[in-house]
Amino acid sequence: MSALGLELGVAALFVVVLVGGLLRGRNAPHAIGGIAIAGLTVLLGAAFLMSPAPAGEGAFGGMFVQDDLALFAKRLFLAATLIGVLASLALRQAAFSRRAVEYHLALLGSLLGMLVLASARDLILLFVAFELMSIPLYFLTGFLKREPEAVEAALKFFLVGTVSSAVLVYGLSFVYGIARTTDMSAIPGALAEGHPVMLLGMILTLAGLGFKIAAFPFHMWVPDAYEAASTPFVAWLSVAPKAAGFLVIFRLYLEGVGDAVLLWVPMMAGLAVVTIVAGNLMAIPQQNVKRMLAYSGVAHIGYMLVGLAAVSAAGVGMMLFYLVAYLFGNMGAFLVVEAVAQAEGSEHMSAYRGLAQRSPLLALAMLLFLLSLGGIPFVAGFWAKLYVFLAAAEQGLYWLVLVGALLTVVALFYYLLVAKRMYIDAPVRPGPIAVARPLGLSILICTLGVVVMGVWPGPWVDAVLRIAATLF
Amino acid sequence: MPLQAYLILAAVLFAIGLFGVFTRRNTVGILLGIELMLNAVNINLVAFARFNGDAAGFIFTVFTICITVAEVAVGLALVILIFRIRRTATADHLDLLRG
Amino acid sequence: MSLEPLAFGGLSVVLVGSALAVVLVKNLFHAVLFLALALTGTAGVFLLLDAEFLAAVQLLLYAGGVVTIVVFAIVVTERLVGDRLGQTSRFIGSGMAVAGAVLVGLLLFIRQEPLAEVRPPLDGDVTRAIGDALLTRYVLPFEVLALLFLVTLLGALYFARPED
Amino acid sequence: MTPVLDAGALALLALLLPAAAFVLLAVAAPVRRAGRVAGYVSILFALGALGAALGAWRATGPADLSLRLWEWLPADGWPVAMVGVLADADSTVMLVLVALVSFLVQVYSLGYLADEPPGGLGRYYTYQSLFAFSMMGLVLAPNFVQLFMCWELVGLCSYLLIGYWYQRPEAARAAVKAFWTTKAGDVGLLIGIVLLWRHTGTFDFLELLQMADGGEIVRDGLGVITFCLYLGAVGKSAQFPLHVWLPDAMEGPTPVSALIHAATMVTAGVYLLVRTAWLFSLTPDVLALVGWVGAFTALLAAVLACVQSDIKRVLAYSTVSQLGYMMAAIGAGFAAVGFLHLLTHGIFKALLFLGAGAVIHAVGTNDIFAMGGLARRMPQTFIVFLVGTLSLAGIPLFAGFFSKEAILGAVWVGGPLLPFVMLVAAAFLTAFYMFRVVFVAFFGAPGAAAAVGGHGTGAGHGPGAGPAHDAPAVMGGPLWVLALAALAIGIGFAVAHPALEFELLGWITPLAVAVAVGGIALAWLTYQRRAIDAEALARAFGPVHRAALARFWLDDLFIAFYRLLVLAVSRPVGWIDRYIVDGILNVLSAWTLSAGDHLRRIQSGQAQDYVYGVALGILLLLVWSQWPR
Amino acid sequence: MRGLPVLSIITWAPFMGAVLIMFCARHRPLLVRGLAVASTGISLVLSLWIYVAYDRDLAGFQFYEELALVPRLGISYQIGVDGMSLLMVLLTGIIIFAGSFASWTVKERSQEFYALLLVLVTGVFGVFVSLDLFVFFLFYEIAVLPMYLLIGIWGSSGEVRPQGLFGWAFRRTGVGSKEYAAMKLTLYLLFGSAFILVGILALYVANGSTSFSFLDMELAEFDPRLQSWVFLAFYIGFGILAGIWPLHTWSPDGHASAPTAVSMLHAGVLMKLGAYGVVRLGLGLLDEGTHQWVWLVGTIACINIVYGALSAMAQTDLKYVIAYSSVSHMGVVMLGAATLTENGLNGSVFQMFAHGIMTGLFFALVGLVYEKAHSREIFKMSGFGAMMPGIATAFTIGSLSSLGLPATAGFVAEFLTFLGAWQSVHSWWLFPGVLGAFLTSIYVLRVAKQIFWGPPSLDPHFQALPDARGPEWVALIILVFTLVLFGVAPGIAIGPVDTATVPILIRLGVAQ
Repeated sequence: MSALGLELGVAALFVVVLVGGLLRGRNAPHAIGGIAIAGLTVLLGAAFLMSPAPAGEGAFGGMFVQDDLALFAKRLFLAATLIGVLASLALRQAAFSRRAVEYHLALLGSLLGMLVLASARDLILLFVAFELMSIPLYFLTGFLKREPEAVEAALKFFLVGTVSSAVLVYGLSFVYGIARTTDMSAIPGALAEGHPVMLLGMILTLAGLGFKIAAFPFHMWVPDAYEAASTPFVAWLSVAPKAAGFLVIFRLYLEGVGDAVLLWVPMMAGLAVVTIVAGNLMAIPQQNVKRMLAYSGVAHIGYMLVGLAAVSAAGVGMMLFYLVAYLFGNMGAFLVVEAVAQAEGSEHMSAYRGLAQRSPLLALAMLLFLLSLGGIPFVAGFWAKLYVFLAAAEQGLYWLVLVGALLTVVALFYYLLVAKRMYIDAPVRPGPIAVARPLGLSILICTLGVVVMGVWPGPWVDAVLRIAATLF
Repeated sequence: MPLQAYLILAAVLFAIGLFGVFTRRNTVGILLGIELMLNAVNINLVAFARFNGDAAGFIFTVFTICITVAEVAVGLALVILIFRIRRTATADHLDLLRG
Repeated sequence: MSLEPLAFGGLSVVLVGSALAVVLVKNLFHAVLFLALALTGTAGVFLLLDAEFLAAVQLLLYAGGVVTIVVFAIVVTERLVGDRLGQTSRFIGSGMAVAGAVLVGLLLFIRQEPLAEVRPPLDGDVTRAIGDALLTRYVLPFEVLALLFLVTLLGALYFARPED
Repeated sequence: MTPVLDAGALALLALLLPAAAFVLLAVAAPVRRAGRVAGYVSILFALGALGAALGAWRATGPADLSLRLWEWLPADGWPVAMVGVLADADSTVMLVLVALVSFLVQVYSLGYLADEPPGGLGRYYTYQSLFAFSMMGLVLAPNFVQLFMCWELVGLCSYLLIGYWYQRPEAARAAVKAFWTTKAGDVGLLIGIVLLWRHTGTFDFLELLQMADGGEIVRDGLGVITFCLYLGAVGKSAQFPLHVWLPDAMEGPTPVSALIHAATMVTAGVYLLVRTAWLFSLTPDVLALVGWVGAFTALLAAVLACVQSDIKRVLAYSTVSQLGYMMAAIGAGFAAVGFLHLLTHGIFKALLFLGAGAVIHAVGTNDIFAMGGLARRMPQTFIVFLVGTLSLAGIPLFAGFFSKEAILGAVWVGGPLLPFVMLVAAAFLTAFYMFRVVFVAFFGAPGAAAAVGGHGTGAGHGPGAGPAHDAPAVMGGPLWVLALAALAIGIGFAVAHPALEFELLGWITPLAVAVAVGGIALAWLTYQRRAIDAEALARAFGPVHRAALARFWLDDLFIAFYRLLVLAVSRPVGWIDRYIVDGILNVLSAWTLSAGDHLRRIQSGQAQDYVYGVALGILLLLVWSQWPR
Repeated sequence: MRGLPVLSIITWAPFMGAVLIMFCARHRPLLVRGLAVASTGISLVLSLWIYVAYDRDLAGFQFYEELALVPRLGISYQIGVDGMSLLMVLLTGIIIFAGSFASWTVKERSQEFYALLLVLVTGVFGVFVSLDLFVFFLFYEIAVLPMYLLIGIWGSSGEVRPQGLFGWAFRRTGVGSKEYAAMKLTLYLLFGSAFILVGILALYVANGSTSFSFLDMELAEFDPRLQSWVFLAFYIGFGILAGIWPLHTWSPDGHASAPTAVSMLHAGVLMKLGAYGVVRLGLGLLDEGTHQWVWLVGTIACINIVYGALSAMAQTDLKYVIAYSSVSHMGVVMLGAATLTENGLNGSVFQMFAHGIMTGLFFALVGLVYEKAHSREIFKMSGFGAMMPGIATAFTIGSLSSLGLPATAGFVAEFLTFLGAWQSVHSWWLFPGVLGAFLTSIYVLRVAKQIFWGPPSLDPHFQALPDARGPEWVALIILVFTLVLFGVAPGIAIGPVDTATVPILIRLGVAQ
C-alpha cells in the first residue's frame, strides 16, 4: 500500500481538517490553515523521499501506478498546493476565516483528485479522479459567494466545465468501446490498428482535456474565473489543474503509444499555434493584471503544447520543465498581484505605478516573474521556452518555433507594460506596500524557484528528461 | 440492431443536448441540455459494453450516472445562489465579467 | 429477435422527440418532464441492451433523483424570483449549425468504423458481475467517488445555505 | 654610396617637422592658446622643413629616386597599402615650393593676424602646420593611397582655414562649399583609385610606371579610370565646372589664400596629373578632354576676373585661369610644361596674394574701387605687387613669362587650334584684368578706404590706425623674398631656357608678349587714361558682361542642385522613412493591438458562447486530425 | 596572467560592479560612479591587455575557457576571442568606459542607471566572447533587455506629428514618447532574437543535437537548403539589430530617446553586435547560405547607405541626424561583409570599430550639447563654437571620421570596403558606397556649420553655455584619441582582424 501513501496521507489530512473544523472551525481559522500547511509540508517531504515502484507493478490490477512521472506530478501538485495554501493564509475576506474548513477541504479534495489522477491507468479511475479534481474548483471559484462576479464566474466555469466533462467522457466511451477494456494499457494497441472511432474518442477526450488545460478555444472560462476568484486560489488554479490535465494527456496520448503519436502532431501543433496567438493577442488590451495574467497563462499553455507537438521524450521532458518553471513564475506573479491588491485595493495596472520606488523588492520579484513568463535568460522561463522550442526544432517544426518565438515578443510587450508602471512611472502614493508575512514567504519561495531554475537548470533538465524517457 | 445504430442514436442525443446548451437562455435549461449529453454517453457506454461483452462498460455507466447526479447537485446549488444574488435566471444576463 | 428493431425504432423516436422537446419547449417545467421521459426512454434502451440493473439505476437515480431535484430547484427559485420561470432560446440558427456540424463530424467518424453487427451471447449475470467488479477491481474509483460525493455535498451545502 | 641623409631621408624630415609642430600644438593646449608662441613654434618647424626640403632638392638629380616605405594597411600576404616618401626631381622641387611658401606665409601671418586673439592665432598655426604636413605628404606620396589621404587632408585644412573666422556666416558658408565641391571631385578620384587598383593590382606609382612602360596595363577600361582620377583634379584644381568654390574661398585670411588657394593646394590636381602623366598618355581621349576643359576654364575664369571688384576675387579667378593653363598644357601632352608653370605660378601668385593682403590689411577693404592712389602711400607693396602682376601677365624677364609662353607653344604643338585661341584670349584678358587692378587700386584718386585706412574692419583685424601705409617688416620681408624669387626665376629662365620636350616655335614669343602688352594697354586706356569708358566697354560685351557678373549662373546651378538634394530628395526620403516605412511598421503594431481588442470581444461574458468555443474546438480538432501527414 | 580567466573577468566585472552598486552604494552617487568607472576600467584595461597579448601568428581563438553548463544538451560556457572579437571587445571596453564618464551628470536614480548599464555591458561583452551559440544567445538577450528600462526611465521624449496615410497608427502607438521608443526598440530586437533562436536551434539539430559549440559547428557541413533559410533567419535577426533597411526604424527613435550613455553603447556597440552576428554565424558557418543570399545583403546595405544618408539630411533633430547616420554607416559594415573579399571583410570589421567609436563620440557630444543648451533642434542653435570650443572640435573630428576623412578611422574602413566592393562579384556596390560618403559630408558638415559656426545665437537660452567639464573631457579625449590613432595606424587593428577574416573567407571558398 506504500504506493497509495500520499493519497492516503491527503485523505487523512482531509479527515483531520474536517473533524478539526467540526470541533472548533470558526474560532481558529488560522489553525485550519496551519494544519493544512503542516500536513502538506510533511507530505511534500515524503513525496521527495518516495521512490517510484518498479516498472510493471501497479496496485489494483495495474490501475494505479506510481512511476517516475506520477511521482514528479505529485510533487508538483503538492508544492503548488502548499504555496497556494500558504498564500491563502493572508486572505482578508471574512468568508475565508469563517469558512476556512470548507475552503481547505475543497482544496484538499481537489488535490486528492489530482494525486489519484497522476497515477491512474484506468479510464474509470481517470474519469472519477478527474471529476474529484474538477468539482471542488467550482466551489472555490465561487467561494466569495456574496460577490456577484465570483458566483457568476463559478457558474460559467461550471457550465463550460460540465459540458467539457460530458465531451470528455463521451470521448472516453468511444475509447473504451474500441479498446474493449478500461485499462489504458490497451489503448496503444487499439490506436495502432487505426480505428476511426478510436481516433474520434481520443479527439473528443482531447477537447475535454483542452478545457482543463485551457487551450484556445476551450479557454474561455479562464479569464472570468481568474478575475473573480480569490488570487491565491487562482495562482494555484492556474498551475495545478493544468498540470494535471497535461499529465492525463501524457498518459493517454503518449505513454507507450509508439509511432501512432504522429497522429497528434497536427492537432497539438494547431492547438499550440492558435493558443499562443490568441492568448497573447487577447492579453494585450487587458487593464486588469489578473486578467492579463490569465490570458498570458493561456498563451503559456500554447507554448507547452509546442513541446507536446514534438511528441518526443525531449518534448515531454521540456514540458515538465516548463510546468515547474511556470509554477514558480505564474504563481509568483499572481501572488504579487494579491500583495498589491491588498494594499491598494485594486488589481488594475495603475496600482503598480512607481512600485519600484515604493517596494523595490516586491517590484523586483514581479519583474523576475514577468521576465520568467516572458522567457528572458537567467530566470526559469527562458530555459523552459527554449527547451520546448528545442524539442520542437528536433522534430523539424521550425515554423512552430518561429511563430512561438515571435509571439513571445508580443507577450513581452504586455509584460513590459507592467514593468513600465512599476519602474518608469512615478508613484502616486508614497510609502512601501505592506505584505502579509505568509504571502511574502510564498512570494519568496517562488522567486527562489524562478532564479534557481534560471541560473542552474542542469539538474532539473536531467531529471525531467529521465522521467520523460519512461513514456516512450 | 447493430452497434452502429446505438452509437448514432447517442450521437444524435448528444448533438441535441449540445444544441440545448447553446440556445437555452435559462440556466436550468442549460443544465437540462447537459443532462441530455451525459445521457448520450451512457447509451454509448452500455451499447459498447453489451456488444463487447465486457462488464466494465456497465460499471463505467454506474460511475457516470453518479457523477452526473453530483454535477447536477452542484449546478443547481449554483443556480439557486445566482438567483439569490442576481435575481435572474437568464445566463445571458450574467456578463459582468467579459472581454 | 425481430422485436428488437421495432422496439429500438420506437424508443428512438420517443428519445429524440422528447430530447428535442427538452431543448425547444417554452415552459421550463414541461421541459423537465420531457427530460424525465427521455431518461425513461434511455432506461428502455438499457433494457434492450440487457442491462436491467442499469435501467433500474437510470430510473431511480436519474429519472427519479435528478428530475426531482431539478423540479425542486425550479420551485425554490420561482419562490425566490416571485415569478414563473420562462424559457426562451437564443440564436437557434447558429446553435443548430454548430451542433449539426458536430453531429456530422461524429457521424462521419462513426460510419467509417466497421462495428459489430450482432451482440455476443450473454454469459452470466450482468448485475452480479457489476457488483463483483465494483468491490474488487474497481474499489479504488468507488472510494474516490465516495469522497467526490462528500466534497460535492459540502460544496452544495456551502452554496445553497442562504446566510453567511 | 648613399649618404646617411639622402634625399628620401631629408624629404621625410621635411615632412615630419610640420607634423611634429602640429601634434605639439594640438596636444599642448597651453602653447596653442598662447597665440604668438604657437606661431613661433610653427615657424621654427617650418623653417626646418624648408631647410630639409632644400637639402632634399639639392640631393636629387634629374634621374634620382629615393624611396622610403612602411606598411600601412596589412593584409594576408602583401600589404594593401603602404605609406612613405618618394623623393625624385619633381617631388623635391615641389616640396621646396611648398616649404618655402608655407614658411613665408607663416611669417607673414604673424603680422597680418597680429590683432587676432591668442586662442584663434594658435588654432591658425595649428592648422598651418597640419597643412604643411599634408601638402608635403601629398607631394612626396609614393602611391595613390597616400596621395589620396593627403589630398583629403589638405582639403580639410582648406576647409578649416577658410572657416577660420567661423563666426562670419560667409566664411562658414564658403568653407563648407569648398569642402563639398572638392569632395564631389574626390568621389571621382576615390573611385578612380579603386578601379585602378582592381585594374592593375597596385597603388604604387613606381610599379605602375613600370607596368606602363612595359605595356602591361590593359587599355580596355583605362579611360574610365583616368577620367575618374581627373575628376579629382577638377575639384581640387578648380576646373570648370567645379571651380565655383575657389572665389568664395577668399573668405579665409589672405595668407591662407596665398598659400592654399594659390600656390599649393589648388595645384595638387595639376600635380596629380603631372605625376601620372604616363598613365594619362595611355588614354588620349581623356587627355584631350583635360586640354579642352583646361583651356575653357582659363578663358572663362579670365572673363570672370574682368568684372570683379574684390581684389582677392580677381586673384582667385586668375588662379583658376592659370590652373586652366596648366591643365591645357598637360592635355596637350606636355606635363612638364604644366608643372613648370605650376612652380612659377606658385611663386608669383603667392606674391600677389600676400601683396593684396598687405593692401587689404592697410585699407581694410577688398574693394578695388574703394582703394586708389596706393602706389604713393605704400610704395614697397606697390613694387612687389607690380612684379607679381608682370609675372602673371607674362612679361619677359618675369617669372611667368617663360612658362606661359611654353604652354602656348605646347598647346599649339600638341592640341587642336581652338584651345590655343582660347588661351591666347585668356592671356590678353589676364594682362587686362591684372592691370585693371593695378591702375584702379594703386593709381588714380585715393579711394575712401585708402584715405581712412584701418586695419581691415571688414576683415576684423582690429582698430584702424591712420591712413594706409606699408606693411611692417614681418609682412614686407616675405613679400620681398617672393618678389626677388619671381625676378630671379624670370631672369634665370631668360638666360637659360629649361629643356623642353618639343620645339618652341619662334612666333610664339612675340605673340605672347604682344597679347600681354595689348591687355595692359587696354587696361591703361580704360582705367588710367579713361580713354575708353569702362561702361561702354561693358556694354560692348553686353551679354557676356551680364553673364560674367552672374558668374555664368554656375553658382546658382550648384545652389539649385544643393536645394534639390536637401529639399527635393532628402525631405521626401525623410518623410517616407517616418511616415511610410516606419508607418507600415506602426500599422502592423497598431493592427496587433487592434487584433487583441477585437479578439477579446469573442469573450462575450456569456456562458453559452463559451460552450460554442468548446464545440468549435472539437470541430477544429476533427479537421486537424485529418491533416495529411 | 595566462592562467587567469581574463575573458570572464572582462565580461563579468561590470556585472559585479552592478551588484556592488545595487547593494553597497545606495544614495551615494559618487561611489556609484566610482564603482562604475572601476569595474569598466578593469574591463578596459584587460581588453587592452588581451589585445596586446593576443598571439597573432597563432591566430584562432585564444584565451579559451570552458565550463559545462548543461552537458546533456551540449551547452557549455565556452568563451574565447579571435582577431575579430578581440577588436569588438576592445571597442566595448572603450565605449563603456567613456560612457560611464559621459553620463556623469545623471541625477535621478543614478544608482539604478549605472547598475542597468553595467548589466547591459556584461551582455555585450558576453556576446563577443562566447563561442557557444547558446550562451551567445543568452548574452544577446541580456544585452537587449535593460535597454527598455534605461530608455524608459532616463530617456527623453520627442515629438512626432501623426500624419500621412497611417496617421491613425501613429496615434494608436503613441509615436514620439520615450516609452514608445523604448518599447519599439526592445520589441524589435526581441523580434530579431526570435529569428536568431530559430536559426541557432536549427543548426544545433542539424548538427546532431550534441553541441552548441561554434567550434563544433564550424566543422559541420550543413544541408544547403537548411543553410539557405537559416542564413536568412540570421540575416533578419541580426540585421534588425544592425539596422538593415527597412527594419531600421527602431534605431532613430530609440537612439534619439535614449540617455547619452545608452545611445553611445547602443549605437556604438549593440548595432555592431548585429553585424558581428551576421559575420560570425552567417558567414562563418553557412557557406552555401552566404553565397546564396549575399546579393541581398549587399543590395540592402547599399540602400541603407544612401537612404540613411538622405534621411539624416532631412532631420532637424540633432540626435536623429546621428541616429540616421548610424543607419547609413551600418550599411557600410554590411556592404563590406557582403563583398566576401578580404579587404571588404576587414573593412567591415574595421568599420564596426570605427563607427562604434565615432558614433559613441557623437552621442556623447550630442548629450553634452543637449545637457547644456537643452535643445536638440539644429536650426535653433547657432554659433556655439565660441562658447564650447572643445565640444566643437570633438564634433568636427567626429564629423570628419563620419565622412571618411583620412587620418581618422572612418576612412580606413570605407576605403577597404570600397576596395572590397569593387573586387566583389557585384562591383556596382562601390558607387552607392561612395555616394553615401559624399552625402555624409553634406549633412554632417551642414550640421556642424549650423550649430558651431556662424554668429553667436541671440536666443537668451543659448547664452554663456559652458564647455565640457572634468569627467566629460575624459570621455571625449578617449574617443577622439582612439578615432585618430586607428585612423593613422590602422595596422594595429587590421593585423589581428585579418587573422580572423581570412579563415572565414577560406571556409567560404573565396580565398586560399
